[in-house]
Amino acid sequence: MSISARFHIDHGRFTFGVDIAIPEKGITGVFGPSGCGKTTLLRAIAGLDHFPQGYIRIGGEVWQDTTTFVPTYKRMVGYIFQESNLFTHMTVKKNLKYGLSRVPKGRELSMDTIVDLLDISALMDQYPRNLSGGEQQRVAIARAILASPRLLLMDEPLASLDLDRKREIIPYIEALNHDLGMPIIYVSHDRDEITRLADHLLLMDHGKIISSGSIADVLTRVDLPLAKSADAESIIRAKVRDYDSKYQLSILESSVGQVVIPGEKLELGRDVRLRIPARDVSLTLVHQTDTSILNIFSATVDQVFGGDAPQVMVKVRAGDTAILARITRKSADNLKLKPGMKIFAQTKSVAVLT
Amino acid sequence: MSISARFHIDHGRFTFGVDIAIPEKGITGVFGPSGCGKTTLLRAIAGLDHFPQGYIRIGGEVWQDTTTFVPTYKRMVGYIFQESNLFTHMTVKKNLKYGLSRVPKGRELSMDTIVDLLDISALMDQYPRNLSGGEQQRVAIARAILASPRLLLMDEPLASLDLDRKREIIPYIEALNHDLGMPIIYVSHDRDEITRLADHLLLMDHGKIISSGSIADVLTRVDLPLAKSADAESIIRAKVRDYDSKYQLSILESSVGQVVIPGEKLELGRDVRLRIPARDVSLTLVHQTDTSILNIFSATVDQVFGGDAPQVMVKVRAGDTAILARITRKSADNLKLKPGMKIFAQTKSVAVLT
Amino acid sequence: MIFTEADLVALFVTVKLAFISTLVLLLCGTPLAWWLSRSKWRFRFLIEAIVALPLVLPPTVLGFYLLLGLSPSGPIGSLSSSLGLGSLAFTFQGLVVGSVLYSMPFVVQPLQDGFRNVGISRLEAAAVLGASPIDRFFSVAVPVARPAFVTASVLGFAHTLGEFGVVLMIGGNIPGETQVVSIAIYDHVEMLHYSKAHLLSGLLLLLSFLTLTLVYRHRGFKVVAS
Amino acid sequence: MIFTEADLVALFVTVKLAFISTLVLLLCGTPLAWWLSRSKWRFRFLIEAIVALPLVLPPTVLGFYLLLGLSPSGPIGSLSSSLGLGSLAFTFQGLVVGSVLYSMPFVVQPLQDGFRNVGISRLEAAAVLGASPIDRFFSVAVPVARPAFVTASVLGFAHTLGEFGVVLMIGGNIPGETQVVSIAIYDHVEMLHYSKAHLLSGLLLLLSFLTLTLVYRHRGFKVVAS
Amino acid sequence: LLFGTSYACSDEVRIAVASNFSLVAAPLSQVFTKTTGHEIILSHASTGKLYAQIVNGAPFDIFLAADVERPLKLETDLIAVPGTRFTYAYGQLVLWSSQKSIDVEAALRDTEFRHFAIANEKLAPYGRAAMEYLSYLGLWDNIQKRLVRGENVNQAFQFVNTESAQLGLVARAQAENREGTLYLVPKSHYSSIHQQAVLLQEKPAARMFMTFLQSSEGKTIIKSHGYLTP
Ligand SMILES: Nc1ncnc2c1ncn2[C@@H]1O[C@H](COP(=O)(O)OP(=O)(O)OP(=O)(O)O)[C@@H](O)[C@H]1O
Ligand SMILES: Nc1ncnc2c1ncn2[C@@H]1O[C@H](COP(=O)(O)OP(=O)(O)OP(=O)(O)O)[C@@H](O)[C@H]1O
Ligand SMILES: [Mg+2]
Ligand SMILES: [Mg+2]
Repeated sequence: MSISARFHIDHGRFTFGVDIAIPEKGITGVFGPSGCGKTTLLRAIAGLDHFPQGYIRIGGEVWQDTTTFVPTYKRMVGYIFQESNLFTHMTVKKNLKYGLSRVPKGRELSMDTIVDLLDISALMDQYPRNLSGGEQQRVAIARAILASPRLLLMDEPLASLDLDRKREIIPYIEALNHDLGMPIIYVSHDRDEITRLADHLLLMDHGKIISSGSIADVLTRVDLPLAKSADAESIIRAKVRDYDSKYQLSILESSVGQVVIPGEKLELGRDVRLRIPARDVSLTLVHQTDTSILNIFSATVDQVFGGDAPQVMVKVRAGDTAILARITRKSADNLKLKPGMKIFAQTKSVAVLT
Repeated sequence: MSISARFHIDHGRFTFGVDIAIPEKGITGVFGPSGCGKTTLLRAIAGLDHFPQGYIRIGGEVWQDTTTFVPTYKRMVGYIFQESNLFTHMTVKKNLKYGLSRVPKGRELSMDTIVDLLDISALMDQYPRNLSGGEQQRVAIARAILASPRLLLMDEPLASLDLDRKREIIPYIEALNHDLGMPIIYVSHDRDEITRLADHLLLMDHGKIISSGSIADVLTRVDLPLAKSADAESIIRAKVRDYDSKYQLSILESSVGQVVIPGEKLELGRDVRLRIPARDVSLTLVHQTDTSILNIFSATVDQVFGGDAPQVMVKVRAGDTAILARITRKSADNLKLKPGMKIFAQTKSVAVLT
Repeated sequence: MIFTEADLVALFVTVKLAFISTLVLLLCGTPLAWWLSRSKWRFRFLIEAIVALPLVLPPTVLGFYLLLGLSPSGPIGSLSSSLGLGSLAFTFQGLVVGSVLYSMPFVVQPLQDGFRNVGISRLEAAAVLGASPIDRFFSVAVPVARPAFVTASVLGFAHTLGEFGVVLMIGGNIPGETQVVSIAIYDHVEMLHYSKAHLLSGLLLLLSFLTLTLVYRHRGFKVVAS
Repeated sequence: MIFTEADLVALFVTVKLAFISTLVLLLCGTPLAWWLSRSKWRFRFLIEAIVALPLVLPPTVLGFYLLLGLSPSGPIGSLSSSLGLGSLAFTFQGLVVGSVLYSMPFVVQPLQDGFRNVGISRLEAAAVLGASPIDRFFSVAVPVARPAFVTASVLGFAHTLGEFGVVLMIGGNIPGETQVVSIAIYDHVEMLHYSKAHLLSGLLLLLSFLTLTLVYRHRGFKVVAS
Repeated sequence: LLFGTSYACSDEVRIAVASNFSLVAAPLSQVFTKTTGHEIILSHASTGKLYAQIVNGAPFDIFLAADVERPLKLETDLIAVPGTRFTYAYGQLVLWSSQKSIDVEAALRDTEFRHFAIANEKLAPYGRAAMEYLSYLGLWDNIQKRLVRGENVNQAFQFVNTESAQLGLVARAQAENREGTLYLVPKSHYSSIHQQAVLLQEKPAARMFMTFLQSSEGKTIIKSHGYLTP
């Protein structure tokens, strides 16, 4: 079961040509710079634009080929538009009910839950023009979700929200995907959101897909811009093993060794994704003890790249997992880093993603 | 010379009441959660909404008091709307010329420079509906700037842009302010943008100003939510002293000691702002040498706060400058941190802001 | 009593005619306007021109041509006869046909403008929420274009009230059937019964004024902010 | 020649009347429509109703009342006389006044709808770019409402072409001055000169059709996406 | 005796009346209904319009035209019942001004007016008569610039009545008993205005009305409204 799609369109100054195959389960992130064709892709998938010669299949169902074109309203996709696109002639409540009332009986989600989650209960009787930008965006998210789509397309849904709100909403989006099995295609230019949410990643530029694969792979592929940037990061998988209630630390076992994470108690036995920003990883030759850094992994240098730049990226392997460390070239020289060399990677921060 | 404003409005579910005094020079950031009243404030300043009883003075000029109300078009403010708000009936070029052609002779900026900077030269003959979200936003920025305003109001101007673009545009916004002396009020929910740009910060919540002051102060005030969050950070001022061309390192002198920064050569003697994320600061009892960390300051513990949480925030003083360090409570206990104790703060990353 | 019975009957016929015509106008005009506002057909403008065309003929002359068309030997007449409807000339139904034809541009054009302003993005939002084209039309396009419906109805209704030339020609001024109030007023003026004419005009103006103020007062104004 | 000279003169007068009336309609109707579309005055709807009111009277009757008003003892007549303009009855200027009054709702209403759809945010964008209210009106409101101007002009123009009752009453059918083509066609029909009537109607329809297709083909359609 | 015969079953008669005769048609039909019990339904319009309607199947029983031409045409085209055509009234032309006590004749001769109203001579019998009279006076060519033409004599009357035209040639039926000054134009100065009636549908009640028109009772009413009768 997967989603395959193939589209081509020539807008003159912009040529769009993609051929994608993504898993039907999970969240697929679409990441790329402004004007690279993210919205164009979503619109083609939703059937809002009809590109001749296009092809799209969801699981066993063909939405578009040379002879078929399933109209948008029959595709049961949810779509969160980049500009919230609420119905200006309806109150917030009527906007929410619009999709809800068109859902086949029995599939409806609870309106109250979503309204509470997005903190829009005070806005129910307002008209959209009286809402702030972020409020409109939240209503749009609620409206799309309440339509119980089979596939949810989100075009920068959190762009106008503050970090705290994002942190409230993101776990819910994950839950939609996990618990309801609602596949999501998530467009964003915010790496943070993408790495938090995406299982699968489509990297776009100039109307083309430049990379597609699991998030951990795409993030650490040294031939791609992601691993080269100052914000490069690695994703590792781990299982929650123990909890130190005195210091409120969760102890996890990962492919790279033990990881200690401060914070709320994580459910024991749970599989989680951890994010390690490359710039938070430092390398040492000896195992330091008198430091506030808790997570230190023994690893082997795989590759040092970045040429003559003042900062270099070091890809190290701990077990079978790639970790990126961004350090100054001076340090790299001081430590005389070479492929195959044994070192210790100390990570100042580790974020739990799933 | 400063900007003073006082507004009050009661929208029923939302009460807005502010009384601000901000320097006329520099960039003032307005930061707060969705729906806190940021747009409301900007609109009142621009005169787009007329709140009775309001008051606003820019330098020696009163824009609104009990008897005066200078209409928007005479205020010569630039306004970048949250939704780009381009003229749909004009091409991009005509949109840009709209403001430009209404500028008093001699004050015009060069269109080509701005068009190139925002990378919209290929879009000049397009109508806005054919542009992507980020492209529209860039055109809107260019349009506002080309009107050569006396005061530039920016409402989340970069929200729909990717990081690389943001990094291109932010220095230009700084230059507008520094070189042309154009004061800017910059609304954002993105801390990163705010700390990069703002000299002065207005912190808003629920229609009120909860803090106002220089960016370095507001960021490290322990009674404010900013210093409590996981993303807390400190700002220090420094002067560029030297450049190590072998390792491409700039050496700066700051109030906390020497700071070494990898990257492009910074202009010698230049005053810059440096940002140090609290989570990138670790504390040690001894001065470590065999580490990839370059910047280590000797400091005194000022305050440990965060209660029983698994992670605590430590405010240390190096010279007269406050630096925040976010470490686990376990480490804090291990190191037996106490106010007045001498320690070393090592910072994994330091970003140059200005 | 200040009004003759014939006046009141004429008033009743007029209001009935105006109501039914407006209804028919909206029923025919709405789909046409919708199609015109959405169609990308190259020669759409020909249809637009044809809709507006009846307007340029003097009403009596239009009525004359309609009369020719409706007469048993005319194209519409022979059609309606073969359908067993008989001739429409000099019947109330015939008046409706005439009024509809003549007022069509006043309904189609404002609606077309209104529909065009609905904007594609709202309709797209409805489509992704599962609304079929018909559903979208009624749940989004119609409410958003509500002011245009008000304009179209007011112009159509008022124009039918005052319509005279066409009605006189194809209706034959038959009291109780095709004598409308505009003709009745005209007759009063012709017969030099000025005070009766003034009274009846006054009544018509008053009723229209009341209706119009009611309509305008309650027209949906809030929804249009874009 | 198939058309009499009188026919052609009438055609010329008609086109002149329609042009001037449309111009006057736009000049008066535009500010009124703009005001109506922006005003928050509580009793705005009264003005709207009054504008639409002339429509409900049969044109001949409206013409009759206009004639009363324009006559030397009437309110407009005494005003125009005291201004040294003399009576407007039976003059081309009088026709313009009558046509304008009668077609006003067809211009004001579509413009009002059009202006309302301009949306406050575009005007705000113009204001912050330094455009004064007048400047905003011409640089933003007018181009955005262009389709409404097309509708208003077409309806106003076409309605004036076909206008007949009012013109007949206050014009006095003076060749070269107030005899318009609608009256000429009417006269042909009355005199049972049907073939002449057909020809002249055909000419009028043809010219109108050509004008309309030209207008509709080139109307600004692209600008309205919102 | 004449009218009492079919009193039992009252019928409906639809009459198409030329505009100028509408002033008389109403009292005529009232009297007729009172004596016979038959309902009269009057439809007014110009003779030309009524003709077009009749040709196209309008459901009228009787046509009271303002001229001879159109009833004659209907008869020859066998749309009307042959042999039923007759002149029911002669119109009388008057020179009229709505101003009191002025010498209208002198005013006409000296062209002391800005606008002079007549019915359109091409459309209306009164218009033709007016033209003949003005020609007889030798004024026709000179007066052209000041002429305003109504579609029918009613409209010409409105022009004068509203003082928009200071003087006009209208029907006696209209001007009589009104404020203003009236001069009855001698019959010899224009060819007489025959108004003819014709039966359109064979219907007893309609026949009765035709008879009534020619009866002395009918003629009295017609005369009392300013027309002459044969
Ligand atoms: N109808 C059109 N005609 C011409 N060009 C178009 C049209 N629609 C989109 N484009 C162009 O296609 C490119 C991709 O647009 P798209 O909206 O998919 O970008 P995006 O990746 O969503 O960008 P953003 O992050 O800024 O929203 C843009 O350069 C845009 O200008
Ligand atoms: N006309 C109005 N009537 C009622 N409430 C309003 C009106 N305009 C704004 N509000 C409310 O005022 C509050 C502040 O709105 P504002 O647009 O200033 O927020 P904001 O800080 O810009 O938020 P965001 O970051 O989401 O854009 C919101 O809760 C909004 O719903
Ligand atoms: Mg986009
Ligand atoms: Mg806002």
